[in-house]
Amino acid sequence: MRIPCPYCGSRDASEFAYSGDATLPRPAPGNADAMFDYVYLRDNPAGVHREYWYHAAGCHAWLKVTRNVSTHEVIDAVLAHDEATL
Amino acid sequence: MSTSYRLASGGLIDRSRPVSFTFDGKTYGGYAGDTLASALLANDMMLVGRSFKYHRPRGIFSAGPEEPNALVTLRSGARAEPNTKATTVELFDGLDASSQNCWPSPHFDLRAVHQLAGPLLNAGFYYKTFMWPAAFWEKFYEPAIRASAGLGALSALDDPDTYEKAHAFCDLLVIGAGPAGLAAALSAGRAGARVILAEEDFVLGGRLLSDTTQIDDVSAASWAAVAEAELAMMPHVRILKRTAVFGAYDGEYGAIERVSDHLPVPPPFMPRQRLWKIVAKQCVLAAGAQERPLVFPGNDRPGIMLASALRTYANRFGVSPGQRIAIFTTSDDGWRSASDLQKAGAEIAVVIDARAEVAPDVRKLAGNALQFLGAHVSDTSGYRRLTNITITDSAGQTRSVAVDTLGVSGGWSPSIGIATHLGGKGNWSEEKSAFLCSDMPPGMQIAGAAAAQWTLADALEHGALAGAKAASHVGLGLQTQKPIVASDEASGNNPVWLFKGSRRKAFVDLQNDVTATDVALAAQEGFRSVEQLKRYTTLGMATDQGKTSNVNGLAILAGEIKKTIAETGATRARPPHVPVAIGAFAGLHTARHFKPTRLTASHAASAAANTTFVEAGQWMRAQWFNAPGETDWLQSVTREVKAVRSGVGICDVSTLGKIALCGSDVGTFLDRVYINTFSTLPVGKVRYGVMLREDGFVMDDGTTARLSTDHYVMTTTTVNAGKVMQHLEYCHQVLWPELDVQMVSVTEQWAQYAVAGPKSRDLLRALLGDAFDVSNEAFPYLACGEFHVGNIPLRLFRVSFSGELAYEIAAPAGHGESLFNALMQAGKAFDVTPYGTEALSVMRIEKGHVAGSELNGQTVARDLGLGRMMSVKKDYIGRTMAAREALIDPDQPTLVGLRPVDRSQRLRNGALLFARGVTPAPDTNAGFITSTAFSPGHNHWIGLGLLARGPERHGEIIRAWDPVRSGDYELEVIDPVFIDAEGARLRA
Amino acid sequence: MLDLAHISAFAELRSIGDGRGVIARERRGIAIATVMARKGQGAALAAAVKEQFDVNLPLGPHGSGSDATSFLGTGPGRWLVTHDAGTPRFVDSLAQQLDGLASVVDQSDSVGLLRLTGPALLDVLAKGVAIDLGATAFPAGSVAVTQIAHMGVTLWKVDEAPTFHIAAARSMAGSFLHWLEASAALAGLAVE
Amino acid sequence: MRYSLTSLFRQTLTGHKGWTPQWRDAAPKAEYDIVIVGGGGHGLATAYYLAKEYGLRNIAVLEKSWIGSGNIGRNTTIIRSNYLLSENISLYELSLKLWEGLEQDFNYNAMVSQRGVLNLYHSDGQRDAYARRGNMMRLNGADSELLDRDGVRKLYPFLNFDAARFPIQGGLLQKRGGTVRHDAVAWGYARAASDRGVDVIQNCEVTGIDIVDGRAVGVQTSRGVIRAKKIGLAVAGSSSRVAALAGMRLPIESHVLQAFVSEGLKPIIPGVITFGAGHFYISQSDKGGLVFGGDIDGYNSYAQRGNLPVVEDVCEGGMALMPAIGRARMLRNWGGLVDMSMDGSPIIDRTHVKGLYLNAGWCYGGFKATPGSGLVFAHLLAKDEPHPAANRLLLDRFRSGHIVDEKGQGAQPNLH
Ligand SMILES: Cc1cc2nc3c(=O)[nH]c(=O)nc-3n(C[C@H](O)[C@H](O)[C@H](O)COP(=O)(O)OP(=O)(O)OC[C@H]3O[C@@H](n4cnc5c(N)ncnc54)[C@H](O)[C@@H]3O)c2cc1C
Ligand SMILES: NC(=O)c1ccc[n+]([C@@H]2O[C@H](COP(=O)([O-])OP(=O)(O)OC[C@H]3O[C@@H](n4cnc5c(N)ncnc54)[C@H](O)[C@@H]3O)[C@@H](O)[C@H]2O)c1
Ligand SMILES: Cc1cc2nc3c(=O)[nH]c(=O)nc-3n(C[C@H](O)[C@H](O)[C@H](O)COP(=O)(O)O)c2cc1C
Ligand SMILES: [Zn+2]
Repeated sequence: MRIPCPYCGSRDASEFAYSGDATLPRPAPGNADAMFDYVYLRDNPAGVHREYWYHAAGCHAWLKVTRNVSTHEVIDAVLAHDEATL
Repeated sequence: MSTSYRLASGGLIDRSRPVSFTFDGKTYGGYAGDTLASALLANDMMLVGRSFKYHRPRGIFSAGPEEPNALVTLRSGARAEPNTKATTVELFDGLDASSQNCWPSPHFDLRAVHQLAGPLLNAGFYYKTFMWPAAFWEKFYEPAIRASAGLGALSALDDPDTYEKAHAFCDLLVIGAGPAGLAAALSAGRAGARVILAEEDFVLGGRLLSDTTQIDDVSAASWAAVAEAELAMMPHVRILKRTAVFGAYDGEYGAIERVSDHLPVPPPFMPRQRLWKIVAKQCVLAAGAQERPLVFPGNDRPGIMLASALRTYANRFGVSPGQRIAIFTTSDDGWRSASDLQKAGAEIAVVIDARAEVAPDVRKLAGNALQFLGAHVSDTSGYRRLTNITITDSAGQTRSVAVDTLGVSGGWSPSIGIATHLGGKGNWSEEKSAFLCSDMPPGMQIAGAAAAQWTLADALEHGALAGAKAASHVGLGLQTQKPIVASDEASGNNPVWLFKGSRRKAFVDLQNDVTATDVALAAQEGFRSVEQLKRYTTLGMATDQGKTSNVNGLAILAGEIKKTIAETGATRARPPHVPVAIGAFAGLHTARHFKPTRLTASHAASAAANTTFVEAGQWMRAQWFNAPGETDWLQSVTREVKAVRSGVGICDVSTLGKIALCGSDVGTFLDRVYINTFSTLPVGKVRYGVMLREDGFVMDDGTTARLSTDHYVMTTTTVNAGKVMQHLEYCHQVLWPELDVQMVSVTEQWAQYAVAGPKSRDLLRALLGDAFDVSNEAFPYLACGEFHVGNIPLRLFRVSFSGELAYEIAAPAGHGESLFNALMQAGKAFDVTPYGTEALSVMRIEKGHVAGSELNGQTVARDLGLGRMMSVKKDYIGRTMAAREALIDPDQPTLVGLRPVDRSQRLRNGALLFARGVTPAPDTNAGFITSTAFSPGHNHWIGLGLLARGPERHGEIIRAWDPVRSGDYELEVIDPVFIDAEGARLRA
Repeated sequence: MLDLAHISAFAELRSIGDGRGVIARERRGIAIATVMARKGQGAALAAAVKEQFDVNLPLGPHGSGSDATSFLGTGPGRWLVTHDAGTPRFVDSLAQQLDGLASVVDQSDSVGLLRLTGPALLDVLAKGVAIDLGATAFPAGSVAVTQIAHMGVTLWKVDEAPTFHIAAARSMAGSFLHWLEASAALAGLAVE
Repeated sequence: MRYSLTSLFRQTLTGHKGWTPQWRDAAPKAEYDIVIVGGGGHGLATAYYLAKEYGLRNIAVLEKSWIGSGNIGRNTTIIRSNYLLSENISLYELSLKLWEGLEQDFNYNAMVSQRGVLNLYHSDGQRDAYARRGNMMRLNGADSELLDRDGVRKLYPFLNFDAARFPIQGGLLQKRGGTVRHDAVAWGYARAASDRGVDVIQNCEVTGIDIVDGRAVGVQTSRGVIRAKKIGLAVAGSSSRVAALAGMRLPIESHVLQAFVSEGLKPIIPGVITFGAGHFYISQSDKGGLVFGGDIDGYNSYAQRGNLPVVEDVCEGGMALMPAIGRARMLRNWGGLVDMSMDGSPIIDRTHVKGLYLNAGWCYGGFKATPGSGLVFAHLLAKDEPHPAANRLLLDRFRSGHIVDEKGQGAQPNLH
């Protein structure tokens, strides 16, 4: 699987570390219910999935990758940093 | 060197280069350009092995990678290579092969008695029996079954050869260099595309090498040679011979190049095989087609083989596999084989065609051979080689014909396996009577026989088109090309496979001995999905993956369950398309080179001092230093600990993760990732910190120093360095991008040594002189500083893991060895002792510091006695989840110190803890011992443990239970700090 | 006074095999720093680099340099700066020059540096690097932070000879050389 | 028909004409007392034990494809109970005991073969962790032995002892561990359940769960609506998708785990070996194939196939541990959808919907649990309360923090 790192270009997925669902915002401190959802519950859809990949062996950027988890087609990748500052 | 089966002339072998080889210990001759199979056939060696289950004699069946029968063990000793298909082995001088799965020989095999039990050993018989008595399965039945498992044997010796991996990038990958593949490569190559042409054979040409057709008025084989020459001239085209593409994966193809398999042993520095990982924008699958055999009683005798293979042996290798040959076909293609064989000088006795009508000009191809239309072969005889076939003619009359060879031709199956690897399916085409693929991997086209474009002209035309289309996809213009001219006729497929006749077994899968009756029985027993059929009968699961048997098997199933083939479908193809040596996937990463080795700057100096090293992640660390006369590790470690506690010792701690954190918001950032506060840390100071995962459990600990207002250095544990870096980057980039924080790992930059013990200050003073004031006043406990010696920057930290007065001094790693030596030199006056990780560990246990065995990912800060560090004034990662019921439960095991009631008792990590007098049971288990050490100061073993309500139990006597090491003893629970509880030594 | 000699990372580099398929040389005495833009200072940093070094700070994975100093893009807002003129305390002065605009961290000893060239170089690098290093996809000046045989490396193409500079972690120098020797021996690894 | 050597002989004499389908190919009825969704090992075993142990009859197993098509038909067949935490050992040990009598119980030879499972250790830290684990196993009634290097060498002399990057120091051996012919488990349970009246319905995909007033009353399927008093979900890798039909989000991600088989070879590896310094484990099937595997690919996937980097990683582990397999050829490589839970341990519980029960989160290790999981799930369905051997594998543990995290990796499924 090749991930188009917005900084480095097309790279093998083995250069990245994966950490799953990227659609969940971190809840405000102290909200135990919301934090429980955030830490433990996942939609885990069988189709298009937004997910975090960390370019550990490359530029060290955290990416938000849009990928179809049923076909492994990588649709898009952006820097999480850019999205976070929007 | 002429043998009876080698034709007098013809073929693409090099008759000027005779080659000698041995098979089962006997020496034979062949020619350069032969395969092992063609050379064996030339030497009248048809029978080369035995089948898996019944140990029936089996002969060479094909001329390619679809071979089910002719599996041999190539080479011997550590280089022995079991289950090698003789049909794909390129003959070389000195080749040494032997038969397998038979004893004493393929001609006389004792296990052939299995055949007598044949009727009993049908599909799935073992699921129905061998159940009583229960203990007999492992003692008796299974060992017997396992004894007959497998075909060839591994040597059990380490593979002496090397493998390597390589990456390649191209516009177009062409899989297969038959006419379709060559035409595709030519048109894309001429358009300027970067092309890789991969061909598993050692000669390019595919079926062109086996056929006598003409292209552009030259022989097909010559055309292939000319095409190869043109491609070889193009700098942007790479031809990979002996390279099979074995799989399509997401974004890349896998291919295996047999770099030196055709040589007796790999020359120096040459790998045996190379694993290619090919990233291709476009792909043309031109893998050709495989001829289908026919299923009829007695169809497995040596001498019965694919008709097209007979043609290959005659045309390409100048070998006629038999003296008197019959052809049994269901399409025109069988007649072509007959014609070519006759032309090559072989005797065709009879051609049998299942079709009632065959065009006259096709029938002419058989010359003066007997011809039967609407007929089939209904029985055969001959044990070690075919002697007779029985023909049932259109009127139902039978007659026997004496032949030693029967070519069977059931039409062709396109080789679409690779096109389905990413989940595409084969769809049955009624028109082509074959499975075609529609849902290919992105960028893939299929051309030639793999797309059921049967004629040579079609293969060339569609191959060229596919190549041009691929080029245009990557933006390269189509140039008009002279069409390649060939004229031949399609032979088409006909949907017939199974013929009735005698009661003899009719084999579908020759290697796994699956018969037509087995298929029927499976259907009868309810295994109605092809996948269930496969698993119940093992059809298609052998080393050939059913390349010649799958279509026939599922067609027979479809017939049994009264469904169409389209409804029944095919089993899923999986990589590797051809079996690939496991060593090739490992490349260089075997044995010692499995993972990189990281060495610290003091490694060489330490090694010179007779040091035992230990793996710490990828690092090698000094575990202890063996002094002369020491015979036991505990002796060395005890000496090191005593030396530190009474004088001074040096330990390389460079492997700890070090992260530089810069920017104006680092303090805020650290407050959010650590449970304690860092924004208040003054410049020039160090603080111990603990960070949690978001789920509230402890992730890592370490000290962080503030070198200047905007510059901190964090240390992490050795094993968690990467994980912490990733976590911090996540926190910054994803959670708090608004903070002015920059971070980078500096683990590699700094060599760092702990200088510990009451004389450590004296040593540093001697070393540094005026360069830095190390007095307690100027540089108190938890101070840090940077200074230069000459132009070399050095760092000093007053931190202690041992509990003694201690420092850590760091220099750029290139100066690390000199610094280590300088420390040792300066320390001579103080009797300095280098110490390793064991002594380090003993001292941290004595001091009650937690480490890896307590920071095991299952503990919270409170469990480690660090609960009070959890700030209540701020939010930090993990805080909310750390408040969950179970994480604040006082019954959770908590850190304690432990000492044996019987002081001579050795403690061991992993022993379980129980209250005194209770019976060990899951619900009475109160914890376990996490760390143990022999404390030289106390002169007995001590330990740390996690114990339920531990802190309340100081003074209690508890039970340690360690059945895996036969341990059962009493411990006293005490405070985890065994030395200097007030910390006076630290601050001295 | 304390005398701390320096040992280079690739002191063990040696020739293997026949031929000069790959020609290698260790680059010694190079000052190296990681330069990371401070929050919101990207443009100002670029301007400062332009002014003080006459270098267009690359925004992507490319290198650009003047005289002895090169800026190699290794990540968003992050550069590896190399300096081979032997200026004492180069990294300290760089930090001062960019004060307030970038955080500068000394990495001079964190990696070993090799200069590699030779007719077989691309084929040899292909045995480790999963990136298209051909002239179109990776023209001279391109930089990649990637891995070879499970080891992190930074490499950049100096010219189309081709010549590459490659930086590998100091602690893994031995393992890196094992990879290089194993991969280049057939074509011949010659050390200059 | 009862299977025995006698019945086999008798059939042989009559040309095997009398064998009947091993399980009835049932068509769905309008209503069942209990509907089990998922015809994998767990679903079929659950139905069998419901019928056998809890006397229920009106049961259907709904399978969207053919039975055995899921992970039961694609796992590396290892059974063991060598876990660290009592919550897990109790269930897996119950399961191991059931394996030991399974074939006689359900009259099918599933080739349960206790040839031993050996987990190697390569460092003192690992040894200590295995000592603790071995002790925990003994505490929970399982067998375990801690071997040193020589003990391992005696069992497996051809391992790489002398030129290793991470030398073998010893191993934790569970002699009662071993392998089972995986497909036969599905067929055996299907046959035995079918014989007890369970409808095994293939090609019947559940596409909706009907809930009325907070109670599940039936399922929508590709073969129509089926009413049910109770519904048990045992769909492994599809757990999140099916639970979503009832409006649930689970602490689960679906990942791909690959497995490999070599060409058939003469026996060389008697038991099961797990490398402790890389991702590699191996055994040899009765047919002679080396069956091996490693880590999950590490990204969410429903594709039932993985990629080359993990293939390489696994083979590198193999070549580090036993360079003697270098010349054995990989024959086939496939993947399965594993339901990775947030703490790496399974979930067997009621749900917020009355009458809807969940059996999920088996990660890469649920094959060995098949009989145990079937029994405890049957218990839960029949009695509406957890079986004592699985009473701490409940859904609310994530909220309360009583998580069952063997590896201490936290809420990161791909690290378990
Ligand atoms: C490669 C691999 C190796 C493994 N190795 C081991 C091992 O060595 N030891 C071990 O203990 N475990 C192993 N496992 C794990 C083990 O196989 C699984 O945990 C276990 O099989 C899961 O339970 P199951 O058998 O019920 O699952 P499955 O067989 O997957 O059953 C679930 C069934 O539900 C069906 N289904 C899904 N959705 C629907 C729907 N909507 N309607 C109807 N039906 C539906 C599916 O088609 C499937 O048949 C391995 C797994 C894999 C993939
Ligand atoms: N008349 C008929 O009915 C009929 C039927 C089938 C084939 N043919 C003849 O076969 C030829 C078809 O041409 P074609 O080019 O499609 O097929 P081909 O069989 O000539 O060539 C395919 C080539 O692909 C190679 N190959 C297969 N799988 C590979 C892999 N995974 N990796 C690398 N190489 C691989 C094979 O070794 C072979 O050289 C024509 O000559 C045609 O006349 C005719
Ligand atoms: C324990 C085990 C042994 C296997 N042995 C073989 C084998 O000898 N030959 C074979 O072709 N496949 C073998 N397979 C793989 C199956 O063919 C198949 O790939 C696997 O069950 C997954 O199914 P799928 O590939 O159809 O998705 C084996 C699978 C398992 C689980
Ligand atoms: Zn990147």
